[in-house]
Amino acid sequence: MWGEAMEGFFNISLVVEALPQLLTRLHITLFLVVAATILGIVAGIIIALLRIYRIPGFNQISLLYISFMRGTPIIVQMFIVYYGLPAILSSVGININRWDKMIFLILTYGLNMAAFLAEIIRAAIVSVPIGQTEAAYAVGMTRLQTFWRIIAPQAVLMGLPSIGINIVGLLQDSSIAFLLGIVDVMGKARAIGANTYHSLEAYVGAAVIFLVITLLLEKVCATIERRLTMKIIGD
Amino acid sequence: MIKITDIHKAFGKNEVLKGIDVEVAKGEVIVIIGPSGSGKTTLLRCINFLEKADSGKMTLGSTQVAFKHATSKEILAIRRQTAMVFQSYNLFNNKTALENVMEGLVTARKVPLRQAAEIGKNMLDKVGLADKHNAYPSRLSGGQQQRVGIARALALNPEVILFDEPTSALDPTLVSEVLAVMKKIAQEGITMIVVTHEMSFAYDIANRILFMDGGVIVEQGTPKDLFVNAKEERTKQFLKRIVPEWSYNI
Amino acid sequence: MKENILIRKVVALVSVMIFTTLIMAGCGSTTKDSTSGASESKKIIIGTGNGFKPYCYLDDSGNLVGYELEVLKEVNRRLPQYKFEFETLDFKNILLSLGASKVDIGAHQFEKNPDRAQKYLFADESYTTFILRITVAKNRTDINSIEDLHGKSVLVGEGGNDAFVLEQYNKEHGNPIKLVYTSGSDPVTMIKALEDCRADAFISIKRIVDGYNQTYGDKVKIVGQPISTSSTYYIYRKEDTQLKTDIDKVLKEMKADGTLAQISIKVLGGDYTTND
Amino acid sequence: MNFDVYFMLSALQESLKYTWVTLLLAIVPFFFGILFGTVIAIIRFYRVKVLGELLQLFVVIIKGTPGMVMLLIVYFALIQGFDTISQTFHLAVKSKDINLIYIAFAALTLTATAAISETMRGALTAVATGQYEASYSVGLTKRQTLRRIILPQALPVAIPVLCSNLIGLIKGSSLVFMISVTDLMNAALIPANTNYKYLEAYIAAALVYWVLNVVVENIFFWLEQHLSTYKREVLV
Repeated sequence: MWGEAMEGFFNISLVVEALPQLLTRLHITLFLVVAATILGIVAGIIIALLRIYRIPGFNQISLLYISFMRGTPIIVQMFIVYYGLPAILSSVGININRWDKMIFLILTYGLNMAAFLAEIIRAAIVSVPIGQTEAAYAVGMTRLQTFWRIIAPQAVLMGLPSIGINIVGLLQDSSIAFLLGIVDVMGKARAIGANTYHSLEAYVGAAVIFLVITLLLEKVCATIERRLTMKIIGD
Repeated sequence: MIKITDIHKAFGKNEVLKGIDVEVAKGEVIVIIGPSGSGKTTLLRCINFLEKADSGKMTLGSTQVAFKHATSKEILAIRRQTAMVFQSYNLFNNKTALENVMEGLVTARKVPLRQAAEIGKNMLDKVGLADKHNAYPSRLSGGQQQRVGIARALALNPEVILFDEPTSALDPTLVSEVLAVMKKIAQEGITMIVVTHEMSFAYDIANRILFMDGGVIVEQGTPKDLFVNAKEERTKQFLKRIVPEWSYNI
Repeated sequence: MKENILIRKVVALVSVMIFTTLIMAGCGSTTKDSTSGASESKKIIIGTGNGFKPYCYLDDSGNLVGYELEVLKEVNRRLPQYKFEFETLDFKNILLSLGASKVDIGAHQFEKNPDRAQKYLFADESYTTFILRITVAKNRTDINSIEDLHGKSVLVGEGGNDAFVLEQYNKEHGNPIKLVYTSGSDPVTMIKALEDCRADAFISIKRIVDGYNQTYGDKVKIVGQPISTSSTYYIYRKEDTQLKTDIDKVLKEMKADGTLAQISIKVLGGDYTTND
Repeated sequence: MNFDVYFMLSALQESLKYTWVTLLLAIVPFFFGILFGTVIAIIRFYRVKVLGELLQLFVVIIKGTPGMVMLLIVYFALIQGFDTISQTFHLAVKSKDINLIYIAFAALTLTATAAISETMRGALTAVATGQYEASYSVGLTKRQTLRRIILPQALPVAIPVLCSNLIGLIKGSSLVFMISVTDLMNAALIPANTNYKYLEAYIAAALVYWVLNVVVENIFFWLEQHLSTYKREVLV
C-alpha cells in the first residue's frame, strides 16, 4: 500500500542515478567550505586577539558583530554581503559589484564562521594557564614566540572540537548557496529536480553526499585531535 | 565483621590484587600502607564496588557476596553499610556542606528531612564546621572539604568507613586538622579501614597495620610489630625509605 | 609596542590568505556562459534562473538551456553592439541583482504590474504569453471556474504570476480564496497536496501541467477557462532606456519575421508568443 | 539602489504578526529535543549495548542531512504513514486533517533531538567521575545519582550550548516554508512578491530575528547564573 501510494513521487533508482551527476559538483561545495573555513579561522583569530588585547572600542564593535552574525539567518547575511557590501564600497569609489559570486559566498560564510569561532578561540586562548606564558617569558621567549610556540598549540587542542562542529554546520549552511545561482551539490540537486520534476530523489541523493562528507569531517577532526593530544600531552 | 577472601583484580594484563584475605573486627581501625601501585586503593574501591573485582568473596555483617557475580541489589546493600572518604574529597559540587551530608540519608536511606538535617548538623559540628553549614564546596578550603567528606561518611552511620588517602591531596598545613578529626572518630570505636602515607598517624591510631606490596599483603600486625620488629625484608626496605619521616615523631 | 607588531604581522598574514582565497575563487568560477561578440561591444549581463523548465534550466551536463537563452541569443545576434552574458540566480534574487546593478536585464518570465513598474523598467514588447489555468486533482469535478475556488484553498508560488493574479482577484472580491504560499519550485509537494486533498487547486500553464502528468503519472488536470492571459517581458533598470529600446525593436522584428515563433515551437513545443 | 523604508516597516509589521509561529516552531521542538536528546545522551553516555550504537547512527544521519531535505522526507513519510495506518484500521481521520505545522514540529524535533543529544552528552562528560563515586559511596542508586547529582551539574554546563541550539532552531525554522507553513520570514516576503522589494523584506525579517535572539541569549544568561549558584560563589 505504501509503495503504491508513493508511486510516481519517489523512485529509489532515481536517487542512484542522481548521485554521479551530483558528485560532479562536489568540488564546488568542498571549495566553498574549505575557503570559508580558512577565512573564518583567520578572521576569528584576529577578532579574538583584538578582544584579548583590549583594543579600545573594538570590544563593542566585535560584540555587536558577533551578536548580529549569531542572531540572524545566514540567508540575510548572504544578501547583505552580496548586495549591500558593493553598495557601500561603491560610495567610496570601489566597484566590486561584478566580482564572481563565489567570492561573495566565501566572504559570507567565512565572516559568519569567524563570528562563531572568535568566541571559541578566545575562550581557548584564555584557558591556557597564565603559568605557561610566564614560563615562556622566563626562558627568554618573545611575546610572538610565546603565542605561536606555546599558547597557540595548547589552545588549538581546546578549540578543535568546537571548530569541527562549526565546519559541519558550515557544510549544512552551504546548502542555500544555490540561491545565488552557484551550482554546487545542492544547486545541482535543484537543477535535476527542475529538469526532471523528480526533486525529492535528487534531494535525497544530495543528503546522502552531505551525510558522507559529515562523517568524513568528523573522522578527520577526531584524528587530528588525537594526534595533537599525543603530540602535546603525550600518550 | 568484614571478611574478604581471596580477592583478585586485574586491569587488562596488569594484576593489581593477587589474592588477598582480610578480616576486620567491629571497632577495629586498620591502616593499609605500602608503596604506590601496591593495590591499596584498588582494594578499598573493590570493597565499595567502585571497581568490580574479578574473583573473591566478601561478608559484611549479614550480607554475603561473591565479587564477580554481585547483583545490583547486593551492591547497593553493601554500599549502604559502608561509606567512603575520597582522596579528592568528591563533594557534590551542586550542594552545600549540609546538603552533602544529608544527601545519602534523605535519598538513599529515606530518613525524614528534618531528622536528616539534625544528623547532618551534628556531624558537621563534630568535624568542626559548625559555621559552614550553608557553604558550597567551591567556597571551602581543602581541609574543610575533606572534613565535610568525613561528616558525610559518618552521617550514614555505616558498619565501616573506608578512607582512601584522605590527606594526600591537601596542603601540608591542612593535613593536621583532618587527621585530628579522624583520630577523634577512631576513638569513638567506629570501624575504619584507612589507606595513608602518614606513618606517624598510622602508628598512633591503628589497631593493626597491613603492609601491601605487589598485590599481596606482605605482613601485618600491631603498629609496634610492624614498625619496630618487621620480619619481612620488603617491609624493612619500605620502612627504611620513609624512616626519616616518622622516626622523629615517635 | 610588541602588541602592535604582533597585530600587524597577523593582519599581513591574513591579507595574504584572503587575497589567495579570492584569486582561487576567481579561477574556480565556471558559472558564466558567454556568447562571443566583437571586442568593442558593451557587456550586458542577463539575470535568469536555473530551475524553471523549459524556460531556463540546466541540462544533464550542467549547461544553461531553455527558451530564455535561445531568444536572447538570437536578440544578441541582431544587436552586435552588445555582448550578452548569462548569470543564473534564484528567482527572487534576479530582481535584487538588477537593482544592485549586478545584472542588466531580468529574464525569467516576468509579468508586468504597476507595483513592479514603480521600481523597474519593463519592456514594451512581450516575448511570451502566459495563460494561467486552474489545475486540480484528476478526480475532482466540483471546480470549473475561478468562482468555484471561493472558500477553497489554492497553492501559489512565492513571487509567481499565479500568486499575483489571485492576490489581485482577492483584492477585488473581498478575499474569497484562501491562498497557501509554497516555495513553488517543488511540484512534488504541490501535486501531493492536491492528491491528498490538502489543497484544492493550483494555478499553472498547460504545457507545464502536461509535463507533471508525464513524470508522476496522470494525477492532475487543467479545468475551465483561463483565469488570466498575460504576457511576459524583460525587465531593466529605470535608466537603461537605450538598451530597452534596442531590444524591443529586435523583438518586434523577430515576431514579424516568425523567428520568435520558431524558437517557441522548437523549445516549448508550440507557438506561445502570441497566444497559448 | 533605492531602499524603501516604508515598505520595510510594513514587512516588519507582517513578520511581527507571525513571530509567534516562529517561536512555536522553535520552542516545541526545543522542548521535545531536550526530552529525547537527554535520554539519548544518557543511553549513549552509559554505552548501552546495541541501543547506544543505533542511537549514534540515528544522530549521525540526522546531523548530516540538510534541514530542507529532512523536512521534505518527514513530510512525505508522515503523510504517507498516517494514511496507510488510517486506511488499515478504517479510521475516519485522514492526513489532510492534520495541520501542517505538526509535520514541521516533527521534522524540526528530529533535528533538535540530534543536536541537543550531542550537547547533553558533552555536558555529562564534563561532570567529574568523582561525583559518581561519591554518590555510589553514600548509597545512591544509578538513577538517583543521575537525577540528584549529575544532571544538576551538567545542566549549567549545557546551558550556553542549549542557547545556541535554540537560536539555531529559531533561525532554521524558516525552512517550513517548503511545506507551506508561514512563519515570520515568509510573512515578510509575501508582500514583497507583488513589488519585488525582497531586500527590504529580508532586512525586516532579520531585525525581528536579531531582537528575538538577543532576548533568548539574555534569558539563557540569566538562567545560567541562576542554575550555577554553587559556582558563582567562588567568584564573589
